[in-house]
Parts: sequence; structure tokens; C-alpha cells
Amino acid sequence: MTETTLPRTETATSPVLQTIGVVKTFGGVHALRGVDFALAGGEIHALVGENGAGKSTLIKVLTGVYRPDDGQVQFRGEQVTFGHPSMAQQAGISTIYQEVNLVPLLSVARNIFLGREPRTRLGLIDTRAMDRDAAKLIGQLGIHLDVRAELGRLGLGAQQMVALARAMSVDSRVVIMDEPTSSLEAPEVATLFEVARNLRDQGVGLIFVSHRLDELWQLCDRVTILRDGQHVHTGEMADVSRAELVSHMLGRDLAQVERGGATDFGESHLRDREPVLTVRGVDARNTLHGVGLDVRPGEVVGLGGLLGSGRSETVKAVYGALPTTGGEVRVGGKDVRRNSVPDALRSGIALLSEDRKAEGIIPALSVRDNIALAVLPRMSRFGIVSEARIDALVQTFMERLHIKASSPRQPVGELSGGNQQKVLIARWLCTEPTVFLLDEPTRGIDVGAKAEVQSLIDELAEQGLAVVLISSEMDELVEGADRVVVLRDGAVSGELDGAHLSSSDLLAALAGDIAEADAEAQQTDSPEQTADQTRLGGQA
Amino acid sequence: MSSTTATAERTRTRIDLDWVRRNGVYVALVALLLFNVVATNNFLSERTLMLQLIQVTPVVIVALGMALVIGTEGIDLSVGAVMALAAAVIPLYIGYGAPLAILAALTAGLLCGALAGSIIGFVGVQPIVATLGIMVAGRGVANLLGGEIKSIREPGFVALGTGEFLGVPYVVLIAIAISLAVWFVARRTIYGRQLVAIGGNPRAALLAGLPVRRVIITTYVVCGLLAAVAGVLMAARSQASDPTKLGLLMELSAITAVVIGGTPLSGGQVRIVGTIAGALLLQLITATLIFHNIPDSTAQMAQAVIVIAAVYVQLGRRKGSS
Amino acid sequence: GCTNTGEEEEPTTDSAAEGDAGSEESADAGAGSNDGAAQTVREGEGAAGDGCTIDQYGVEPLELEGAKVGFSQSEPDTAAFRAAETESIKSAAEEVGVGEIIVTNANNELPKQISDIQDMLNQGVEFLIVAPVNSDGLDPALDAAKEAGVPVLTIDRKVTNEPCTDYIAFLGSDFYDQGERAADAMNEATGGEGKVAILLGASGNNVTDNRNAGFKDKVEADYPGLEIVAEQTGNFARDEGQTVTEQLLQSNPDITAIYAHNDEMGLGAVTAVKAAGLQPGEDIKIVSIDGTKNAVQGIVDGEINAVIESNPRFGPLAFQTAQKFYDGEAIPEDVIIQDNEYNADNAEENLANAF
Amino acid sequence: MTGTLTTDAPTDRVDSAGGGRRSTGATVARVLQRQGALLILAAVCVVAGIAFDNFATFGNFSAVAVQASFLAVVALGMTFVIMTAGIDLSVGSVFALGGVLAAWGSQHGALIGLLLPLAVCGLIGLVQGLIVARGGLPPFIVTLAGLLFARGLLLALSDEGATTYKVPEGSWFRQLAQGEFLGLGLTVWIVIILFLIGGVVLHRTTFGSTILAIGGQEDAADLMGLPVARTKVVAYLMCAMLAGLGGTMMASYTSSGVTVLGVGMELEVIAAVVLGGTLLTGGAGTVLGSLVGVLLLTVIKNVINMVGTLNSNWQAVVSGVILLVVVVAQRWLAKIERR
Ligand SMILES: Nc1ncnc2c1ncn2[C@@H]1O[C@H](COP(=O)(O)OP(=O)(O)OP(=O)(O)O)[C@@H](O)[C@H]1O
Ligand SMILES: Nc1ncnc2c1ncn2[C@@H]1O[C@H](COP(=O)(O)OP(=O)(O)OP(=O)(O)O)[C@@H](O)[C@H]1O
Ligand SMILES: [Mg+2]
Ligand SMILES: [Mg+2]
Repeated sequence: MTETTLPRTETATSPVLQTIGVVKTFGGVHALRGVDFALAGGEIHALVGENGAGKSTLIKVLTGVYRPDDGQVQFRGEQVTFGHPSMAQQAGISTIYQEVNLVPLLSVARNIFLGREPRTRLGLIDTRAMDRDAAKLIGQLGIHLDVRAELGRLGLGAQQMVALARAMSVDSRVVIMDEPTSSLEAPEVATLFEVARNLRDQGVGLIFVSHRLDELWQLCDRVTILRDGQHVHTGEMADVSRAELVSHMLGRDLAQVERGGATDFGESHLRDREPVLTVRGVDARNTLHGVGLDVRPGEVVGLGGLLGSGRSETVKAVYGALPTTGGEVRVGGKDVRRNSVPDALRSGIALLSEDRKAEGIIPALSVRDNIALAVLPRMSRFGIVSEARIDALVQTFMERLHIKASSPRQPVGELSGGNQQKVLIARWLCTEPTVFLLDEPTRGIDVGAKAEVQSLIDELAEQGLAVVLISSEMDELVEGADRVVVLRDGAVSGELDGAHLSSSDLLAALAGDIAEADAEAQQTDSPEQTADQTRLGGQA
Repeated sequence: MSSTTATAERTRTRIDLDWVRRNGVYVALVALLLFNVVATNNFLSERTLMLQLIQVTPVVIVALGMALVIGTEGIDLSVGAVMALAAAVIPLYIGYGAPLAILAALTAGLLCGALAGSIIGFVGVQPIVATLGIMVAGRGVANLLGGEIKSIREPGFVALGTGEFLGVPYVVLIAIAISLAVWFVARRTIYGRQLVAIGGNPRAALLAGLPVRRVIITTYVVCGLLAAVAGVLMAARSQASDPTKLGLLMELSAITAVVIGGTPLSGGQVRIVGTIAGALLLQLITATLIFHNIPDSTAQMAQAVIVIAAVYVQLGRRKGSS
Repeated sequence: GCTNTGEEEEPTTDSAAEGDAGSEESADAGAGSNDGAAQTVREGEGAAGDGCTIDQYGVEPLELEGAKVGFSQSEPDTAAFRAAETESIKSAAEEVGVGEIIVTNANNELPKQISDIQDMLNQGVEFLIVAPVNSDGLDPALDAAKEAGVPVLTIDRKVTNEPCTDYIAFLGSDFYDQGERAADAMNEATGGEGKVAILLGASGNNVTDNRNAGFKDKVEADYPGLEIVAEQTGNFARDEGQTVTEQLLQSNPDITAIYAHNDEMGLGAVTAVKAAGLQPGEDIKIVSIDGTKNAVQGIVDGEINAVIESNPRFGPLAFQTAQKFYDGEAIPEDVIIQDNEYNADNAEENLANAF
Repeated sequence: MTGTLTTDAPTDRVDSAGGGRRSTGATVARVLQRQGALLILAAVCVVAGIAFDNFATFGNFSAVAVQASFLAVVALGMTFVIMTAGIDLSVGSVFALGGVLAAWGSQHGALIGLLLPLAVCGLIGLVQGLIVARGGLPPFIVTLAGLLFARGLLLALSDEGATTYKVPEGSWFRQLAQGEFLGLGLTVWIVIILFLIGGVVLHRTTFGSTILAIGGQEDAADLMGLPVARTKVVAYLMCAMLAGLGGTMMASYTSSGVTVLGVGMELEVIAAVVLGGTLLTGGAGTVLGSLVGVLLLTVIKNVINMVGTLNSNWQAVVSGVILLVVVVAQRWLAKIERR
């Protein structure tokens, strides 16, 4: 039941939300050049395109964040101009924007109901009711967390789910999701699909953006493809093949695109050498419990686990960015000082963080300065930086990673999500690490880029780099890693390698977790069901 | 500041704002100059113009330090008190000759900066409070050391305030030298680059292995040092050390200069030339009000309006931060 | 410098009061333990007669010796005037041999002075000497004192409350008069002809107002030759006096005289005039008010033409008045002290009297 | 405006997130954070109580309460502004302006004396709010200009500060601050009531949570469709009106419109708010904390007076050092909790 196309009658209905010849430019950059787009009620409409194709911009135009330079937006037949996101929301369009946009310091419940909290008779916020309803919503999404806890304490994945809960908590005609699954695990993805399908069946129109192409066929009815801010194709999801889709996105012809495998990872390249990275019994207050890990040169070790299993925590701890209470990290036999990022860097560890916005880019600085940031000392004499060297370095990496920016001096904040990610990868490659920790390296980047990054990871491993790979994408993990270490509740719960390294094995491992997790918190949906959803999320 | 925050207006008027943002302060400056050329008698005399440069030096020097601090997403309210403290130290050591006295004064400033830097860098106290505490205590210490105002007659020291080289007063030359130095440090050195990175996104800077604490502390030390320099120069000019009054409200003038110069208080940017222009603008405003003998009440209201106007031209509509 | 912010409200009424004050009598000079001349009451003033007696005021008699006395100072002691004033009160208290003298400092904040006084009353002071931050608004403090049956003597600034019910009497200078005398001195110095720039004290403060009003009224009335070409605030500070003067000398090159509301600004003006390549005291005549050592020295050096004294040494006179009060004598509403004038002729020998 | 820059900045903000809400989920850290000032206040009181026999008396406490009430009213408004990650430097001048207007107005009827300052100060706040929220200018500069403007206006109204308007004898306007109820000055009761309201508004209304959201993450609040601009404007309006009210109370208390009030008050108020555990980066804090901060500052002055012979310079040094000690202590408390 991967493709669920709808009866013609549904899709034939007049569009709820529509753009006609929308144009949007930022300074020199043409983000949208006259895009026509139409969303019908009761359909799930995929919006795809390369990084920087203009998807997010289109969404922001639709929801009143940006005002189009030209063209018009129509909602339910008549033309509208939303001056502010609130106006779009009042009209019945609820949106999950690309980067999580919630308030870290407020509780989960507050975040879900901000602006429309339940009231008591006195017109005051009814905190009890609010927490109760929030807990219910979160429960329906199959995750269990304290809704009174500060949102900022949750992992990115969890935050993403809270954003979904917020979007669900209003009944709206249109729901827009810009890369909602980019940091989600199979179970959560399955839940999200469930939710989306329910909404569709209630006649709501949904826009769904994702760079995980498989998801499109599982979920979406129709698809619109953008390239360089232009509309290139709209049609039934079922009618396009993966290859066609990609060729449309990249603007290359089919032959070029057609290749085997869901990902671009090459063969396994395990070599039995001494581990270069050894992690022993790392503890961190109520997130990690005695995590151990070995990585050999040229080996790619994957970290598997459910949302909140502490994978991000593990790599952060290794990198010294998460205060640990015990355990040791050794690189090439030498001890790495605890809780010291500089020391970790010196001993050759690099971490590509999962949270691009908060822990990665420095938005106001140029692409150039962002790339060179970590290697300034090497780029300078007597504390005086050598522009020439930096330019050379930046040049090479921008070409090698195909970073799409108007110039090296463009502020990174203005780049599209995927290109920001590439900038960060470049930053770390500059440091010539011996151990590279990648937390969701392909999060939110398009097929083309993803292929590049994946083969890059291979290439790096080939060159003898030790890689730790965290990915919420089953295939990426299975095909990319030589071994997968499975985490649960901040502790190693198992390891898969060689013959046992397959999607099904991994799913089984995770499903086991889920079963337990659900056993712990008695929930409406039964384990089997969740496991079943998981499989849906995983396959294809 | 991230692209996602851009709202309709801001993005629409992006281009022209860019131009204005780059030139606004200079436009205002030129406008006020022209006004004076026309309306103020004897304004174009070499001495009058030089006088403006002389009088603006303390603000410029302090503002440059402040610009660096603001670049790290911080703020330093203690500069005025530090000036007073530095000045207060001088009479104590002037007996051993001007150089040693000045050295002592600068040391005092350096220590204040180091204190502020450590409290902010190591303990993580919010800059505005940390420096507020130092401001209050510092002024008190200055008074304890200096007591009531003391005239300073030491010829070497007086010369610093009154002397000239090729018709340009030492104080102005010093200010120019410092400006160039700070410009170089901010633009060309690792430290300068790291500073703006830290101001732009502390968390990311930390994960990129930048020596956040060291940079923070250094910055406050530099700021304190520059404040001390300004204090010394003012003392030399008035040939007296007045711990009670010296540098009162300097922190506000300096911050205003920086912001008029186009540096957002949200950090992540340092604009040296703009800051200097901002200081000159403030100087010219006060001078103009004196030239035309405006009563204090009107003067204060006029200042308010002009400052708002100037900053609006600079930062208008792109959400400045608190 | 004398930055005593805010001063007695309507000097005109003081001058009126002067007339009907009774016999000659002056506080014995030198009683002040700290160097310099103690205050003397202005001729034809500070006498008994229709003054305020302890019965009228209605408080218990008190033996000052061994008593607990409170002094509420208005401004930081870093101002020469304030330092001298506080010092004088403390040492006079010792002379008299009071049991304890509690000194608070309001740092120029009226609310703080009110709480200071209330706190001192809480600590059970039996007699209060107050140098008000401002002529108005001390009501809560004075009420509290009345409630506690503690008499209040205000010095150096007159409050607008009811004499002999809210406070015993006012000891201090007449700032309006100081302004007038500054005008006379200016007339002397300039020979009746000149363009005068005024360096005002801090805005919104009665000293500034009175010293300015006195000067301008007098010039208006008697010295048509003197033209006031500029009035700008120097906030009682030396460096501000300097910067403002520098600017003024540029925009009005024809200025021939400067009247500064206090010595500090006067000294600032001196520096500025020199910097402009002119000779202070010669090319530009300078008159200021206070009588600080630096300024009087300035006269000796010929850089300042005249300084009107504003004598801060209230200690001896204050305690004498208190003693008289408890001896049952009547204390006049205003005990206006005799302020001297320093000029080229007497500066040398009186240098010691400067504070 | 400012960021706490320790190895784990984000978690800091979480830890020091003063009760953004009433939830029982308040972390130990948050409690400690808030009690940082409270603990020190208690400590100071105990020590003083032992050292000076007339400290722990009802008379002294009620006096301190009244003395604190004026600062407290202003601090309440400032708390809201700071929670939006803003700041209001104009409160000192507005406070003074309010007093002058009140005194002048009371000569034409007590009610005018009460309403005029609220109206005028409110207007100033409204303009500041509009420039900040709609114009997008940094609050620091806008309110700095406001400081100058209000002071200038005040001087203009009192012919360069020469005239001080008096509140007419027997006008019930005087009762506003001079009256008593259950042995406590009316201003104290006013403060208690205002802070109760403030607490409810902040923690139990959408306006309140919007304030916190804006301070926590303005872009997010914007994308969530919250009325960011409007809320900010209201915050500055409120702050100015409360400052004006404070001035009005002071005018009633002193029966006159004193022109030299409120210089440097803004910093004292900010200090109080921060001592109370509110983050200048916004998004977190409690109104109660600010009240504690105000009390702490007032009690310290009171104690310094008890000591009696401390000269004004030492007073400055002591209060500065205490301020530093308290904020440092708060940070440590927060950190210890994280170990
Ligand atoms: N605020 C902005 N200022 C300047 N340029 C911008 C801004 N926002 C987007 N752009 C540019 O517009 C183009 C489209 O960006 P957009 O974020 O819509 O791409 P996208 O399709 O969402 O990519 P991704 O899949 O990586 O999110 C990019 O080239 C980007 O650099
Ligand atoms: N679904 C959840 N339920 C409860 N807590 C969660 C959940 N998701 C995240 N958290 C909290 O966030 C912390 C780290 O989560 P995080 O998502 O970073 O872990 P992760 O394994 O890296 O998952 P992700 O793939 O999202 O990075 C966990 O220690 C937990 O406290
Ligand atoms: Mg996007
Ligand atoms: Mg993670």
C-alpha cells in the first residue's frame, strides 16, 4: 500500500490554495521566477526540488512571511495578501516551517498552545487543562515526554514532533510541512504519515516537502517540482518514476540519473586495523550511561536508535561538547581531555552537529568566513590572517562540494538549508580530521547533494578517515555503515554488522525498543501497530 | 537575523536600505556640517574644526573599545567609572613623573577590564549587570583614591594635553593611532574574526573550537584599557583629576556612537569607521547646540530627536535587537 | 567645587526678612576646629526677638553634651564644599562633646535623604542637622522628625516648609545675593563694559537659578554696559566648564568676560581661555562663586578676577544655634551668614580661609 | 542584548529560565536561581537583625517598605520590558516628569493630578514602543533618547527647573502616599496589588506568554503568528505608565513636584530586576523576583545607614560589590545544580 492515489473527483476539485506567476528576489538572488502552483483540498501535494530551488520561499510567500514581488496568491478562489503569518493562520493555513520555530525556554505545552491557550471562566489561562490537552496530543503522536518540561531540553527530533502537535491542534483547511521528517525516526515518520492521511481524508489540503524521495511515494498524491525558482512539472505522484523525478529536479537527462541503490554508498571498506577512536564507559547526567565505541581508520560506524536514544548526546560527549561525568575517549591511543572541544579538535575529532541553526552556522558571517572559522590559526601568521590562503581554501571547497551561493561573501543565513549544510561540512573538512562524527549529515539536503555527501563519506573513509554516522534514514545507515551500534536510553543495546546488517535487522532491533517503550508508557496504539507503521516507514 | 526572520517589508526594501545603512551616518554628518557652515559664525576656522576633533577624542577612544565589546554581543557600562579611576590614580603617582603615573592609570583600567571579563567569561554573568556593578563600585573606589578634584601641574603631563606636533594636538594624533590599530585588529587578525563569530552565534563558535572565554576577556580588557587612555587624556586636557565628574554618562555616549555607526547591539558585527563617524556626529550635535546658545531643556529634547533620526536612518526597519 | 544642588527657594523673601532681624551679634570666629574662617552671621541678622523658641517649637529640652545627633548630608563628600561642610559639622560636634554623631549621605537623591533621616530617627537621634538635597519634598522626613519630637536645623539650603513647626531655622548663604555680588565684582573687573558668557550650574537646581537670577537682575538694573551673550550649562564640573568655554570662545570671539556659577567651572574656563591663546584675567575677565583654594590661588596668579565666597563651615554656628535654642533663646527664621569676597587685593592674605 | 557565554549557553538559558510559568515542573535550578536574591536578602536581614537592635522593628520594616514602594512600581514595568529582551532607560526621567506633572495637576484637582501624568507618560511610552516595535530600532537607543526627551520636557515645564509645584494643602491627592492602612503606607498596598496583577498577567494570560515568547525567540513568535509588535508596544506603554505612577506616588509623598528626581534610577531598577533572576536576554523571569530585588537594594541602603559612619564613597563601593556578589552567587547556584 505504498501509493494511495485518490479518486479523480477529489483532485478535480477547485484549488484551495494557489499561486499564479509568483516572483520573489532577494537582492540579486532570484528565489522564485513566476511560479504557478495549485493545491487541491483533500490531497497531499509533494513539493520537491534541489536545495535552493525555492520551496521554502514559496511556502513563505503562501503564508505571508514574504510578500511576492509579483504574481498573486489565491486562497479558496479569491485573491489574498497575507501581511503577516498570523493572517494566514487565521484564514486556516497552519504551517511547520523548515527549521524548528518554537520557543526553547517555554514548556512543551505552552509552545503547542501559544496564542490560543484554553481559558478558565475568569478568562485566565487554564494551565491544568492546557497541560492535559498537550499531553493528549503528544500521546497521540506516540512519543512520551513531560509536556511541562522546557522545549529546549528536547532533542531536535522531539521538537519537530511538538511542532507537528501545534499544527494539529488547530483545525485548518491547509497544512504545510517544510521538511518535517528531516530529523525524525522511522516510528515518528510513520506517525506523521498517519496524521497527514487522516487530515487528507477530512478534506484538508497538505503540502509536503522532503528530500527523502521514498517518502513522497508513500504519502503523496500529486507532486510539483521546482528548479531554480521555476515550476518544471506537476502531476500524479504515481505517474513519475524516481529517475524521472530526479532528472526533473536536477535538470539532467534520465540516462545520467539512472543508477542502482537508494543511496550512493560504495562497497564496504572495513579494514582490520587498530581502532583510532576508542570510547569507554562514557556517562553524562541522565542522558548517557556507560556508552562504549570503537572505530577503526577507514571504517564507517553507524549509530542507530530511536528518537531520544541519545545518539546526538554520544557524539557530543565524544567531542567534549556535552559535560560528561565519567568514561574516557582516546584518539590514536592518546587520551582526549574531557569536556574540552579545543582538545578534541586538536586530537583530530570533528563534529557535524545535527542542529544547523543553533549549533552550526553563524548567519551574519559570509560563506567564506564560516568555512574558514575553525582553521583561522592555520590560515595566519603572527595572528594576522592571510586572505589569500583563505580564498584559496574556500575556493577549493566551494567547488568540491558544489556550494550554491551568489558569492563567497554572501551571508550564510541567506543560503538554502542544503547549502548551509554543505558549508558546515566544508568547515570541518578544512580541519583535516582523523575522526569525523556526522550527526544527520544529509539532513535536509537534496538528492544531488545527498549523493555527493554520501560518496564524499565513502571517499573520506577510503582515505582512512574514521567516520561515525548518525542518520534517521534507514537506508543511509544500512548501506553507508560497515557496522551499526544500536543505542537505547543512552546505552548501547546491540550491534549489527556483516551479514546481520540489513534494514530488517535494524528495524527488528528498533522495533524491540519501541515495543518496550510502549510497554512502559501504556498507550492507545499497540506495539504491533507501531512496529507495523515502522515497517511502512522503512521499506521501499 | 537569520533569513527566516525576514518579513515582507524588510526584504522588500533590502537594497536601498543597504545603501543607506552604509552611508546614513555620513549623510547626517555632512548635513550637520553644512548647517553649521551656513548658520554658525566662524565655524570654518581651523581652530573651531580642530577643537571638535580634540573634544571628540575621548568619546572616539571609548567608543572603539565599546564597539569591540558590542561585537561580542556584550556591553560595558563601566567605561565612565574606569576613566574616573584612571584619572584618580594619576595624582597619586605623578610624583614619580608623568610616564609612571600614566602607566599606573592604564594598569588600573586594564585590571577593571580583566575583572569584568572574568566575571562575564568564566562565571557567565550577563555583561550589563557585571559592568553595572563595576561602574558603581569603580566610581566609589575612584573617589576614595582621588578624593576631591586635584589640579595637576606636572609639565610633562600638561604637555600631553596641550602639546602639538605639526599643528596637530597630541590627543588627536593618539586617537588617530588608536583608531587605525583597532581597525587593523578587528579586520585583519584572528582575534578580530573570532570576535564577530562569537558575537554572531556563541554556541556555534564554541563548537568550532574557538577560545570563546579568552576572546571575551581580552575584549573587555581592551575596552577597559582604552577607557583608561581616554581618562588620562581628559585629565591631561583639563590639567586636573576629578573622580566625581570625569566620564559621567560616557558609557551612554559611547554606546550611542557605536549604534549610530551602524553596529547592531545584537553583536556579530564591528564597524570602526561608522563608530568614529557616530562619535563625530554626537560631538557636532552638542557643539551646534552650544554655538546657538540653546537652553538645556530644548537642547536635551533636540538631542533625543536627532539621535533617533540618525539611528533610524542607520538601522530603520531591519529589526535591531535590544 | 560647590555643587550643592538646589538652594533656598525665594531669596527675595530672605532679603525682606533681613530688614526686621534684630541686634548685632556674631558667632565667635575660629571656633571651627578645622582651618579657615568659621562663619559669621551677616550684620543686622541672626538676632533674637521674634524668632523661634523651644516652647513655640514644642520639644523636650536636651543637653547637647552626650546627646545623639544626626547629620544628613546631601551630596558626596568629594565636592570640596561638601567635604568642608561635613568635616566642620563633625569637628564642631566633638568640640561640643556630643555622645554620638551619625552622618548619612543622600548622594543627591531626595528619596534617599528622606529614608536617611527616617533611618536616623529609627536609631533614636535626638537632634537633626539637615543639608537638604532640595528645597521641596522633605515633608515626610520632617513630619517623621516632628512625630519623634526631634528638632531639625537646616543648613546651606532653605526648605519651603513651615519654620518653627517643621524646622527650627535656616542657616546659610543667600545665593541670590551671591549672584548680585558677582555682578558687582564683574562690573569692577570689566570696568562696566563687556560681553559676558555665563557658565550655568546643573539644570533644575536652585543654586543655579538663584545665582543666575541675582546676577542678571543686578546687571539689568545697574550695569547697562554688561551684555550677556551666552548662557550654557557646565554642570558645576571643571571639564564641562572647559569644553563649553572653548566652544563659546569660537562661536562668539568677542566675549570679554565669564561668570561661572562655581569655582570649578571658573577654573575650567581658565584652562580653556589659555588654550585659546588668550590671557585669563586680562583678555577674558573671570568671576566665580565658592572660594575654593584652587580658585583663590587663581586670583593670586592673576588668572581669576574675583571669587564670591560661599562659606561651608557650618559646624560651629550650627551647634551654637542649637545651644541657644535649648537655652530658650529665640532663633530667627533665617540666619544668613556673612560671605566674604576674594579679589586681587585680599586674595593673598585670605588664602588660608579658602576651603 | 547580552548572552551568557559559558560552555553550554543554551542550557544556561534553560537553567536560569525563571518561572516562565507557574508549572510545578520548575527545576531545582530555577528555584535556586530565584532564591539566590531571596537567600541573600534573608541572610542580610538576619545579620542586621543581630547587629543592630533597631533593625528588626516594625517601625523600621514599614519605613523600608514605603521607601521601596516607589522603586518597586517602576521595577514592575521594567520587568515586562526586559522579558521581551528589551530595555527601558527612560524610566528615571519619566518618573521625575510624572512627579512634576502630578504636582502641577493636583493644583487643578486631585483627579487631574492622578491622571495627567499617566496620560503624558503613557504617551511617551507609546511612542517609544512604536519606534521599537514598528521601526525596529534598538530599545537601548530609543529609550536613551526617551530619557533625554522626558528630562528636557520636565525642565521646559518648570522653567529650567526653577519652579517646584506644590500639592495644595488638604488635597486628598496627598493621601495617595501619605495615608496608611493597617499601619502600612498606602503605597505599599498599591505595590502589593500591582504585583499580584502583574503576576497573573504574566503567567496566566496570552499577553503574558506572548511577552515571554518574544523574549525567548522573536522570529519563532513571529512565525507562530503571535502579535509581536502590538505586545511590545503595550509593554513599553505599561512600563512608562508605571514609571509615571511611581513619580505620582512620590509627588504625593513629598507633596511637591521635585525636579531633581530619578537621575540614574534606570540603572538601579535594572539592577533590581536582574537581581530578581530575570534574564536580560529575555524570555524568562518572575515579577516576584523583581520585588525581592528591589527589597534587597533598599535593605542594603538601610543597613549602610545603620552602620552610620560609612562615608558616601564606601557606600558606593559596598553596594557595587554586593551587586556583583549576588549575581555571581546566582550563577554559581545555577551551575552547582547542573553538576
Ligand atoms: N532571506 C533571504 N535572503 C537572500 N536570499 C535568500 C533568502 N532566503 C532564501 N534565499 C535564496 O533563495 C533561494 C531559495 O531558497 P529556499 O530556502 O526557498 O530553497 P529551498 O528550496 O527551501 O532549499 P532547501 O531544500 O535547501 O530548503 C536560495 O538560493 C537562497 O539562497
Ligand atoms: N521522543 C522523546 N521522548 C522523550 N525525550 C526525548 C524524546 N526525544 C528526545 N528526547 C530528549 O532529547 C534528548 C536527546 O534527544 P535527541 O533527539 O538528541 O537524541 P537522538 O538519539 O540524537 O535523536 P535525534 O535523532 O533526534 O538526534 C534525550 O536525552 C531526551 O531527553
Ligand atoms: Mg527549504
Ligand atoms: Mg540527534
